[in-house]
Amino acid sequence: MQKLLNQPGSYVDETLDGILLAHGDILRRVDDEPRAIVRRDAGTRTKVAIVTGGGSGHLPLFLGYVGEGLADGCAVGNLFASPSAQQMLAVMRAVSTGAGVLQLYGNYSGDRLNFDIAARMAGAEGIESTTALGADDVASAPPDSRVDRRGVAGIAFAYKTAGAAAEEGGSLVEVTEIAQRTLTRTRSMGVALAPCVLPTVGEPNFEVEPGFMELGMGIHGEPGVSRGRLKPADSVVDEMWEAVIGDFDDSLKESVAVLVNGLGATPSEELYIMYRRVAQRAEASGLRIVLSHVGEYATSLEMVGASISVLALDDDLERLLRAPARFWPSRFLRT
Amino acid sequence: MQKLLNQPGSYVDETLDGILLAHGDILRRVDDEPRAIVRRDAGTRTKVAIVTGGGSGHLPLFLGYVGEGLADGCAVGNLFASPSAQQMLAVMRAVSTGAGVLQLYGNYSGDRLNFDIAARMAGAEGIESTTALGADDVASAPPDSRVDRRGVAGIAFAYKTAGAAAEEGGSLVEVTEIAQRTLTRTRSMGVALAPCVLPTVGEPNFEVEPGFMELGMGIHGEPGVSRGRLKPADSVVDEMWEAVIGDFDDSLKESVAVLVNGLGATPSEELYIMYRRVAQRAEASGLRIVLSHVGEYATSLEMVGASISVLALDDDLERLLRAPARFWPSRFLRT
Amino acid sequence: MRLTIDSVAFRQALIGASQALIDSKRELGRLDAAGGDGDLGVTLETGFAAARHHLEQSEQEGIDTQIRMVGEILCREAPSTMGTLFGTALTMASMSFASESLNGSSLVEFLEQLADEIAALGRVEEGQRTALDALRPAARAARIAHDASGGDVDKVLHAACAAAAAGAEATASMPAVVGRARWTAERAAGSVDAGARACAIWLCALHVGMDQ
Amino acid sequence: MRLTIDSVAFRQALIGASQALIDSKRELGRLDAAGGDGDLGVTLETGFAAARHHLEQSEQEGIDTQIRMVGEILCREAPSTMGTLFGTALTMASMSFASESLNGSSLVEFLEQLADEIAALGRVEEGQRTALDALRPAARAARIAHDASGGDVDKVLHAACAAAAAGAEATASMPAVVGRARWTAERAAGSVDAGARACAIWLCALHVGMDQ
Ligand SMILES: Nc1ncnc2c1ncn2[C@@H]1O[C@H](COP(=O)(O)OP(=O)(O)O)[C@@H](O)[C@H]1O
Ligand SMILES: Nc1ncnc2c1ncn2[C@@H]1O[C@H](COP(=O)(O)OP(=O)(O)O)[C@@H](O)[C@H]1O
Ligand SMILES: [Mg+2]
Ligand SMILES: [Mg+2]
Ligand SMILES: [Mg+2]
Ligand SMILES: [Mg+2]
Repeated sequence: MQKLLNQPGSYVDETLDGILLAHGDILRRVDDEPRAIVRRDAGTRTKVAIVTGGGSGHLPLFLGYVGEGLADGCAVGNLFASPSAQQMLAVMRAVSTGAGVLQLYGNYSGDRLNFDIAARMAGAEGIESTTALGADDVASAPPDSRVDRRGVAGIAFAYKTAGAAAEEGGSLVEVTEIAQRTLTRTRSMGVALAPCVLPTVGEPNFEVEPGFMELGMGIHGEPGVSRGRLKPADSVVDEMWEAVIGDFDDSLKESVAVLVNGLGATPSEELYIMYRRVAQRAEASGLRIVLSHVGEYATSLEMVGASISVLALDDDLERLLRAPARFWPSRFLRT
Repeated sequence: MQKLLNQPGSYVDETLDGILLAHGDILRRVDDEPRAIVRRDAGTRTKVAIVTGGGSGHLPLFLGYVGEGLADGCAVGNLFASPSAQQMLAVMRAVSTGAGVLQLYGNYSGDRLNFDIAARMAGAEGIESTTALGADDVASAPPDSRVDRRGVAGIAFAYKTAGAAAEEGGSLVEVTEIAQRTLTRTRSMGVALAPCVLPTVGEPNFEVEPGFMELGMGIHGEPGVSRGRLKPADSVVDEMWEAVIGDFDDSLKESVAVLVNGLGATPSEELYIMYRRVAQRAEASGLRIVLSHVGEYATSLEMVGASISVLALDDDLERLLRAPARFWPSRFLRT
Repeated sequence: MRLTIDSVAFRQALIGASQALIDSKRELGRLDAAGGDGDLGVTLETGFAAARHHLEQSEQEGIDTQIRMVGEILCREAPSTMGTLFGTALTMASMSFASESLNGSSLVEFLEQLADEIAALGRVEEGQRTALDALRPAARAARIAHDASGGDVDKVLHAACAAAAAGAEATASMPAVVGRARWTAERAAGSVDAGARACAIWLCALHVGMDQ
Repeated sequence: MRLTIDSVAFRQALIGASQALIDSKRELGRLDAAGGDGDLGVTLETGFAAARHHLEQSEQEGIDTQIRMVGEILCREAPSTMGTLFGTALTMASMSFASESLNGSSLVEFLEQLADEIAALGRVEEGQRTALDALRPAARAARIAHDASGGDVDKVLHAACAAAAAGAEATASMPAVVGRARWTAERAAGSVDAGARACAIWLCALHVGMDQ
């Protein structure tokens, strides 16, 4: 395990310590819940609050999306495991200002069970909440079972649009509608070329032999749609692009936002090689890429691979995507 | 080779195509020199121009630092190989507005040879230029041969300070002095846990056996100061921190800027685990971390490892580091 | 023939059952990796280590409280799908018990309620390759053994253990339709469901622990 | 005994020498990896492939132009340390030649100038584990062979090849003091300097190519 860590068991907490030390001007811990982290200014201004959370090992997911113009708080689980309902409730309490709370997270059963429990507990305390689930991975279920799909990198779009809608003063219903509209209009697909190792487990959770790849693999190594020989990047992108675009209904008009996401160890050079092909394909399909993002938005430790996400824009979503936001994972030389 | 690419020989050009497609609002190619890339607005406003360049495979180095408040243009070499003097000259011509050009790049012999030739050719055309070399890697030569040291991630600080000084209207002498002052006050050290593979070569350029690490290794796999068993992150940071801090002369007062840089495949979780220790050590030494940056600032494709850079601040440098800048590698959901 | 178990013996058995899951970290991790994301071994190790620690510190607790505390600790420390389902189910089912001692029929009711809660919370039926495929057969076998033996707690637990183990084995040939494993049809084929196996390990260790 | 070489034969030999470096990609890459960053094989392959392509397209070029073009192409297409030094040195030294044909003494002067340029541009002396440790002995041996043979170009080139090869071998025991290899003392120990080896390959292929 070629990793820079101390005890595997303290991996998550030490990561959080480092994040809070580096970004203490943006983030703070909730008292007595070290895994419940909120915006430094959480709870001070009346607005709809957005809470998120999930397993660790996916930075910048989920905590990276806590910041001005994005989410307000995050419950942080162990590696690849949901945080607890108590931790989620602590986040909800800390961010709630009476305008309601949107739970925005990925469609995994552990997270759903716990967020649902947290919502019930919060409701008992008078905190109203709604839910929007990222379920963008087209490889994880056929179109007629869309609600069963897992959430991958595409949720980044929803943090941005819903975050902007909340910042603008939208009501809980409005912010929820924006989040759900964004998620409903987002499709993603990934490809894995090599696994990662959970430090607490100490061995890879799946195998991809050298020279092979798995198309459609999820960010925890959930199996994809096909395993085969590693092909040239353009062919890989073509297959992913066709699966993603082919899955859209008539919501896909002219304008799209695109995210080419690295899973951890794939160099950004290769993400741009992929983006090049995506841009070619979009142009050939008469699609206009209005916003593009190439980098790491949802990783799986040092997994090798990438994913492509497409959001079918409408005017509202485009405007909200362009709103200002403070994304601490990409700060550069500025406080 | 678990890589997403087409032909190894087109790796660099396709990466550039993707970057220009994604960031065409910030960057453009110089006519007839596809490897010479400048700010879209290059040459339109009279100011000292900053040019950089070097081998590919290190994104965001070097091209990532072209943008408002940073460098004005970049010559892009093949993987781990200098760009040519002609390419550098093309960049210098495109960015020059008569106020002079600062060549700011890393201390490698191929780059020096070519930048020096380019400077002579530019001089013959009436373009005045100066040079500032990143030579921050304390592991690469003892303090009494500081000029022999290689440049690693620390140059990021100099792009920021010199870029801000140029943006403020500083003269060539002033901007050069700021760049050199920044570089003289910067120290770095890296650690490698596993090599990368140049796609054009197809095999790792060095070996680090599992369970081992090499302290002080350079970003091309140049050997470091010691190879030994992989230790806990805190011990690794301690060794790096002591080497970096111990190398400073009396320029190190109270305030520092810190960069914890991933070499490619190391997850940002682990960079924050390292930063946590850095912050502890800084506090114990009575140093105040005024600005901190944790992420990928100078990589080596998918090399596993990290580096720590420290800049001993003074008031000028701190002010310049805080100036606005447009760093395209970390754009998020915003044009 | 034993008709009751007191809270001291039950606590020892619960500590042993916690330890059994801690010791199965690697096996459960690998089973979960085959059909899921591979965290279950670590997750239950973390959760049951906290549970064991609590049990060791609190000698005075009654049986109902012991079970409820294990459930709450799992929910807090091991909140993955399995940890949450099992923890919540334990918390709910803890009400089947009195504080001082348990008898065969409260044990059977507890097992039945455990299965009911998992089925309700997880929205699953038998045959869907989940923890329920160990728990439901265990509850059924426990009821039969109870009636046949006139309420012998050891017989009840023995039957539950054997049925849970067999039920877990049988999941190897079931197609997954819920949870993460539903995405893994092929890869998980032929391997036992991790959550079902965890239930069998827990019940069998409880049996062995109380038999002592 | 051959006293002159015409531009047609020289072009063929230059093409052969380019091919020899293309074919040595792997060897040179590994040698450079031992002491440097491992790019030299690819870098020279790229540069000499472009050079060969040019030579094949331009049948009318004189010897001086051929050498200058190879030099300029290397500077443009292979601008690493070695590519730039060798390319620049070739460009400068191309002036030793006439256009139509070369003789033994212009060949010796060319080799001497090549070594002088590398020494000046790279600021190196013999014994520092660089390309110069192949080129300087080659120039010296060429001068001796020229004087002894009365200007036989084949003898001159044979001597240059042999001395360059021996000089390159000798670098294996030299400590590096310049270039990337100065940081690699230990790792490179015992292996031949990549740049010196490249010079030997080039000179020997030139010799073989002109001998045909
Ligand atoms: N809906 C469900 N109902 C009952 N048990 C379930 C359900 N979904 C999953 N499980 C059980 O949970 C186990 C996996 O647990 P765990 O690793 O905690 O899940 P995850 O990592 O997906 O959150 C499975 O082996 C299965 O037995
Ligand atoms: N200052 C120098 N003078 C002469 N030759 C040099 C010098 N520095 C390096 N070399 C030669 O260059 C070779 C490495 O070439 P190359 O791979 O192009 O360098 P880099 O990758 O460091 O730019 C070395 O093996 C050595 O022979
Ligand atoms: Mg999990
Ligand atoms: Mg090089
Ligand atoms: Mg799991
Ligand atoms: Mg080299």
